[in-house]
Amino acid sequence: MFLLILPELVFGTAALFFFFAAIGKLRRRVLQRAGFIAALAALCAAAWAYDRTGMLFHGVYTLDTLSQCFKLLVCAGLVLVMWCTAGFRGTREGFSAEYHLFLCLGCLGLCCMVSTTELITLIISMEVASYSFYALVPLRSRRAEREPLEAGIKYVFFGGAATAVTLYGMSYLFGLTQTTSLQKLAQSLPALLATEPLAVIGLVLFTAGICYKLALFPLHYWMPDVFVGAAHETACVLATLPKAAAVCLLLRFLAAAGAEAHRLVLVFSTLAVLSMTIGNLSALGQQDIKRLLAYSGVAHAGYLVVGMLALNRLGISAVIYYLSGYVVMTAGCFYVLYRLAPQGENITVEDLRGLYRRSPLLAATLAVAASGLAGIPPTIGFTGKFLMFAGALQREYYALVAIAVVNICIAAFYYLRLVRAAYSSVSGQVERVLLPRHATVCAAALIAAILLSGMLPQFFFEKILPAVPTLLR
Amino acid sequence: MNIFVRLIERAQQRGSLLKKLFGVCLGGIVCVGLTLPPEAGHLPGDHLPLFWSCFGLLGCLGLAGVCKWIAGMFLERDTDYYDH
Amino acid sequence: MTTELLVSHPSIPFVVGALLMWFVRTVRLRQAVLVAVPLVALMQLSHLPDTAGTFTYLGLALQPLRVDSLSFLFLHVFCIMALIGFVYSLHVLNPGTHGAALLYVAGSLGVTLSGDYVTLFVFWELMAVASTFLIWLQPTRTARDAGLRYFLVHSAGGLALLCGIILRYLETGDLAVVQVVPATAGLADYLIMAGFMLNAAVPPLHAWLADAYPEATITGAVFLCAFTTKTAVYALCRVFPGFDVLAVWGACMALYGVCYAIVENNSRRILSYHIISQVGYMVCGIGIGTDLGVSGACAHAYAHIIYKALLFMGVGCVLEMTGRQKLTELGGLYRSMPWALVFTVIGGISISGFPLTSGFVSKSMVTAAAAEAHCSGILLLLMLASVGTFLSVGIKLPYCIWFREPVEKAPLQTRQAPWNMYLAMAIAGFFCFFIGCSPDWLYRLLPRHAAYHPYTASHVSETLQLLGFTGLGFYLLARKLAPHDTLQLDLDWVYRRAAAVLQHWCRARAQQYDEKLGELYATRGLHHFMGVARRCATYDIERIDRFVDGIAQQVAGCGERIRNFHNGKIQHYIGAAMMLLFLVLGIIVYF
Amino acid sequence: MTPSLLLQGIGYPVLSVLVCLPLAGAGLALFVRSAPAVRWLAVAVTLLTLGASLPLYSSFDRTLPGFQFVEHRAWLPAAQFDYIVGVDGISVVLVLLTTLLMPLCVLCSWREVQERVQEFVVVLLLLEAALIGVFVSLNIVLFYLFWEGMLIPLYLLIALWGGPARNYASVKFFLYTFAGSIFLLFALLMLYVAAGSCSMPELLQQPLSYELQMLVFICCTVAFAVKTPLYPLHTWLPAAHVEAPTAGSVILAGILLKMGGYGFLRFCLGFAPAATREAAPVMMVCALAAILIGGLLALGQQDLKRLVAYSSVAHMGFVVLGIFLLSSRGMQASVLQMINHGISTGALFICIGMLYERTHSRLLADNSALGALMPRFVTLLTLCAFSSFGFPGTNGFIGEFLIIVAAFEKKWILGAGAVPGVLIAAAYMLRALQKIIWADRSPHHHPRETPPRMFSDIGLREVGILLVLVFFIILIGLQPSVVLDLTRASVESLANRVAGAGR
Repeated sequence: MFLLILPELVFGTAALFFFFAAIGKLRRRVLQRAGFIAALAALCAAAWAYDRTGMLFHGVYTLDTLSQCFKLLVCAGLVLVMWCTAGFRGTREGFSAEYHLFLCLGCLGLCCMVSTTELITLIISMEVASYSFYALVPLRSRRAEREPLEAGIKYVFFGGAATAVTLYGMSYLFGLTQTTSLQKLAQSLPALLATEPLAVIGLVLFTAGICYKLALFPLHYWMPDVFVGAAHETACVLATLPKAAAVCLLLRFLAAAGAEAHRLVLVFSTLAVLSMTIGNLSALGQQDIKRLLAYSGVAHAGYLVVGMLALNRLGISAVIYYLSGYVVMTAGCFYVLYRLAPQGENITVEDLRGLYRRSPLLAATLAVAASGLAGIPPTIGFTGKFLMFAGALQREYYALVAIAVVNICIAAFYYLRLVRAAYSSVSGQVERVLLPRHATVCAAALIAAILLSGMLPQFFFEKILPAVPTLLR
Repeated sequence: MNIFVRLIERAQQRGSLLKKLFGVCLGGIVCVGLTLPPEAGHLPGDHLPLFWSCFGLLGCLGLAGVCKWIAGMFLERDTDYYDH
Repeated sequence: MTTELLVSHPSIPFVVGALLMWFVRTVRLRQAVLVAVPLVALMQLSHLPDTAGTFTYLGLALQPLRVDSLSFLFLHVFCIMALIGFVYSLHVLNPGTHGAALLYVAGSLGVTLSGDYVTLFVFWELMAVASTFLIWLQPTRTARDAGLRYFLVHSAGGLALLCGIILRYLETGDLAVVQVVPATAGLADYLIMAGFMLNAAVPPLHAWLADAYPEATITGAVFLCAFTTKTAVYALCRVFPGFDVLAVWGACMALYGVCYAIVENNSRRILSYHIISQVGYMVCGIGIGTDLGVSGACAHAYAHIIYKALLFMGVGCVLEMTGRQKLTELGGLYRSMPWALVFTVIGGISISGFPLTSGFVSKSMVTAAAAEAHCSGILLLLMLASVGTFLSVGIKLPYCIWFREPVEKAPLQTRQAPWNMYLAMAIAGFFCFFIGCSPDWLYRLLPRHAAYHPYTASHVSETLQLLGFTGLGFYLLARKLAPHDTLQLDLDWVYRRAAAVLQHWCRARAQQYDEKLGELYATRGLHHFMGVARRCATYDIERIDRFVDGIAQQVAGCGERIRNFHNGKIQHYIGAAMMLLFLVLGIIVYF
Repeated sequence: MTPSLLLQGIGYPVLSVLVCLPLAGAGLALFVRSAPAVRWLAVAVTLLTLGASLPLYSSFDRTLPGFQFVEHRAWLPAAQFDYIVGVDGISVVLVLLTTLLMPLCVLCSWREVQERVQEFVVVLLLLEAALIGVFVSLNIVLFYLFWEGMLIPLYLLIALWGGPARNYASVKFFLYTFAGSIFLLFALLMLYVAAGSCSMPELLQQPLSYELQMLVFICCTVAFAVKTPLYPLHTWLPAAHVEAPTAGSVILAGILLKMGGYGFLRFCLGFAPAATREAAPVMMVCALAAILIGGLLALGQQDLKRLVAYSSVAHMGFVVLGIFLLSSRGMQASVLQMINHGISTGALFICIGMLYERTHSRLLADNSALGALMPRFVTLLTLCAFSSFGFPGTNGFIGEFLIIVAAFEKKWILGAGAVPGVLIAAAYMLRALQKIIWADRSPHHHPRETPPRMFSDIGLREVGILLVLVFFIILIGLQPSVVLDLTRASVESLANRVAGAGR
């Protein structure tokens, strides 16, 4: 019975372990091994619990295929991130236990987020996740600079503001429907949205917290600064895992609202367009790659929303598919950054020059990941975008798709910049980047994953499709 | 020394004789032309005797004159005309 | 059928010979091939089938070999001419010249034999290209330019021909080369005629000839003067006999050429202008279209090929030895090269139609035809032309080159030309007299039977009067006729200027325009992505980095404002986020 | 499975094999370190692909208009994607052209590419796979997948092994084609959503509304016009050509441009026939502009590669003209002309590459007076140049002749407009030729006086490469039915489809 929430339990125990480990003095390597094992265990648990569904805590905690699917995604993402940034050289010496503690707590929060269907619980789990991630940001090895701390502060304040707005929106919803359970909301919302503008406002404001995690315009401001401030490892986590959970929640709410809520759709498509355009435009000029990736994350939030608005079988499954792809591709980029920066310093585009001579493998990984994000076949980036937009077109959102397509074209430029920098020749002798074996394997796995999942999507869709009907009632 | 060369040199030394010889030939041609009955004509006046002699002479002078004149008036340019 | 074609088509040995030229490395062997090829062709002529059947190719019925008396006459003279020409050029070492010449002859034979327009066109173009190389092989800049002009003019003519052929095919669905009745001639036929007339150098399409031939290689000119124009004459003779326009035109061009020849200074250009004039006689004969006229044209073509070649060979000898071809730079050569003088004079008297020479028996046929057809105007023009011919080639040319003391004293070599040149000239000279003395031998070859006897007393005396008193005229104004070293404008002025302008235009204008277009795309296109920034940034083309940065700055409007928000001030962030959120909400919910 | 799909086997799934062989080769090349070994590997793989593609020619049924050698596997049933590959008369010749040119590309860069041979080979083989894939894929998404998949390798080919200004050229190339492809992507999405299927045969059977057709046509046309390149979207081509290495130029001119023409035939004529008929005049005007202006630009050039590049603009103008005459004869001639252009322009670029290896310059001025030094080279170059400007007896003549005939049939003014193009072509080719073969000299001087230059005539390998192409130049010139028979049935059915379409 409680085995349904096995992943949560695993994370919880892992968190406890690291709590006590933080009191005692364990060596860094050991802690990292433990962390990785915990993540693997969680992954296995999620895989095991994949096709087990049920309800817990009086319907507060729904374990349907969707939540299990996203849990699997989160756990897999965590494993991938830990693998890519194995060694955590960028994090502060001596705080490994705390780092892993907060990591596990954050993931626990995320897992709860994706499976709660009750607003208050939802907010609580969101806060759990947020606070543990707040704590991760300042833990960067370069104590001399004040960026990490500043970034942490910004993250906290901005998150706080978002939460406040969320609560404000929730009060609207509660006022209108006298319920905090999502199922009940789903019955009354469509009618309300059609008649009652306040309902739209309430719902949108409530989703502010989610948009904040998703880094959707206009709640994306935190992202670049926090990324620049945080260590590569942390930034990688922040770029991937919360987004996944946020997508799940947004899907739930949009589904509850129904596709006929035109005002709501209009609001979200406006936000999507703005965040695509502004994200891409501001990414164009960036030199710092983490900043660039942050903005591209904003743009991708826009793409994902386009897919979600489709709210049909193709659209939703494509969103989940693309999301998993996004996690892999972003992890790939951060992997390259992490490997390039032994002291965890920030990398600019200029630093990439001649990368193919310093390490062909890293260059190839960057090229594949970047062209994946740019949506060039045969990567998952292309297939996912294609299916999402096809889904949106099935709802006849022509303008939306057209704008998105143009945005892809713009985005291609700055991704291409990365590839060209990596492959542009430099004169003179360069020192090669030495990769440990597990890192080499990791790179190969990333490349294979990005290409194969793009070329053979059927495997994933078989896994994903069962999750869709839970939304389309 | 080639036979023609010798011939030509000889002739050049006796320019006057050459002229006389030429005159004689012309005279012979004229006589023959006078004796022969003129053919039925195609050009106005070519039934007259010695028509073709006059035609030759005048035609030659006229042609040469006219061509030289036209060339001098309109056509002549420097040899490097097309190069710039 | 195919084998029969391959065996009996006279072009084949020439093509084979051309291939051999590329591979055979020893000079002697090459010379042997050169002599053997025309002989083989002559042997093929002796037993030539009337046709080698029709072949279907791309759904078109082709008849690559079709022989009748008309084409046989031309084949005959072409082969003899080829023999003479190759003997004349035996001493040349560059195999390229020989290869081009062989292909050139092959082309003209192919045209003469082709029974359909497609084959004709293919060989026609082959001629054009091969002859171009005959000009280019003269290693001078002027030759290169002249060759290019020559080729362009000819491809223009070829295109006119092609259009004509296509139109004709679309109209009649028939490709056979057959006579056209003037009454039924349409646009297609006149296009084809234009194509032929360009190769026949009929004014105003004649300038290429006087432009290019003087620049060709010495031996090349000998071939050129023989084949291109006469092939065109054959084609006209085959398709357009009896078109009155041709008669008038021909007579005019006969005089036109002569007039230029009289004032010209460059010896080979004088001869070129005489080609125009002589071809005028033939075109005129074709245009008159009576049996006498047409066979006169053919006979004149036959005779003219040989004596014009003889003249070019003589002048070529001089050019070979002295490297000069301007009358003003030459003179007094009779001491060093008397034999060249003799043969040139033979050519000169034959072209001016002295009795007992080939010119006499052929040219008078055309004049007689004109007389018989009661075209007094045409007759007058032709007579004047023959006066001018004798004046310029018969007397002036030999006089200026061999007798008159040179204007500027320049040392002239006294080396003798190689024996093969003299041999070739001797053969040609022999033919001039042989035809002149036994005209029936030539008349028997003629396509149409025309009872004509040149040697009547009155005709002989008329001719003698004409020529004699022309001589007198020259004697009278020998001084006035002295050549000047100048250049005579001709209609090539038009396209030479046009070409120069076009070249300049392409270099300057089109290039600039294209660059502009390129920049326009590189900048404007991307600005449209952004939808902002009118300022056209040229620097952003150089490199993608600056390029993309440039864009991002051009995007400025929003871009900058976004940056300003990212000034690191958290309160601004939150303020902006909330404001924008409510803004969007407000706008959409309440409007 | 629609009846127009014809699964007749020749023992093995030939098309998939054709796509996979180069991929496998690329994978293998990643593990080969030494340069000579990797070169030989490339030769082996490309030749193997060529061999595998021969059955296409021998056992292609020339009487059937539909698709043949079709393979149909489930790929993504969830979204009705299937993996469908197959060829009809139009694509089969292009596939054969690709497999023919590729080994030559490897051979002609034998000495030219010395650094990073391994990457070079990998990129080349990836390109081959993508190119074949574009021509054989019958699923529009698969098509787009290969279409875009080619972009990055070719971009790298120019950017890494290119000339001095390669950055500019490669980026220009990438931006142009990517912008074009985005339009294509949109068109494909529309098609997919409208028809609910990605397989071309099914799309061919579902009639689309006129408005949708127009939309699709416009989007497709932008994409393909960039690729072809059709005036006035051509400016990326000269830059890319000049900077690309020889192999890159050969692939660009020989095969890549054909994708544009192929796209026009497949998508515009196939899926939007009514719209095509509406818009044909515009396209024909653009084509004429390309023919004339491209020719003029070529006439003005000093750089050999630029010259040939602009000449390709003109030639592809002929192709587009032929396609949008919408007559069976015109289209067939266009397909033939695509093949011709692939062969002869490829040959010309290879020749220029050989010159460049010796004189290290592509300027006409630096490459003059080679007739005496390199007779073999000059002979072959002359042949290729003649076929390029359509000299009778070579392949170029047949193609241009048929297109002009078709143009005259359609409207005499079109034919009259196209004819000067041929003249200009002759002009610039001969101008270049005679500059290369002979030098400028003052009158009546003898050739010895040029300073001697120290390089050899082309060797066995190079002669071999050129002879292969020359063989096809002559073969097609004398016996065009080799190609025309293959294309006839398909082209005629396409022509009927367009003729039958109305608003």
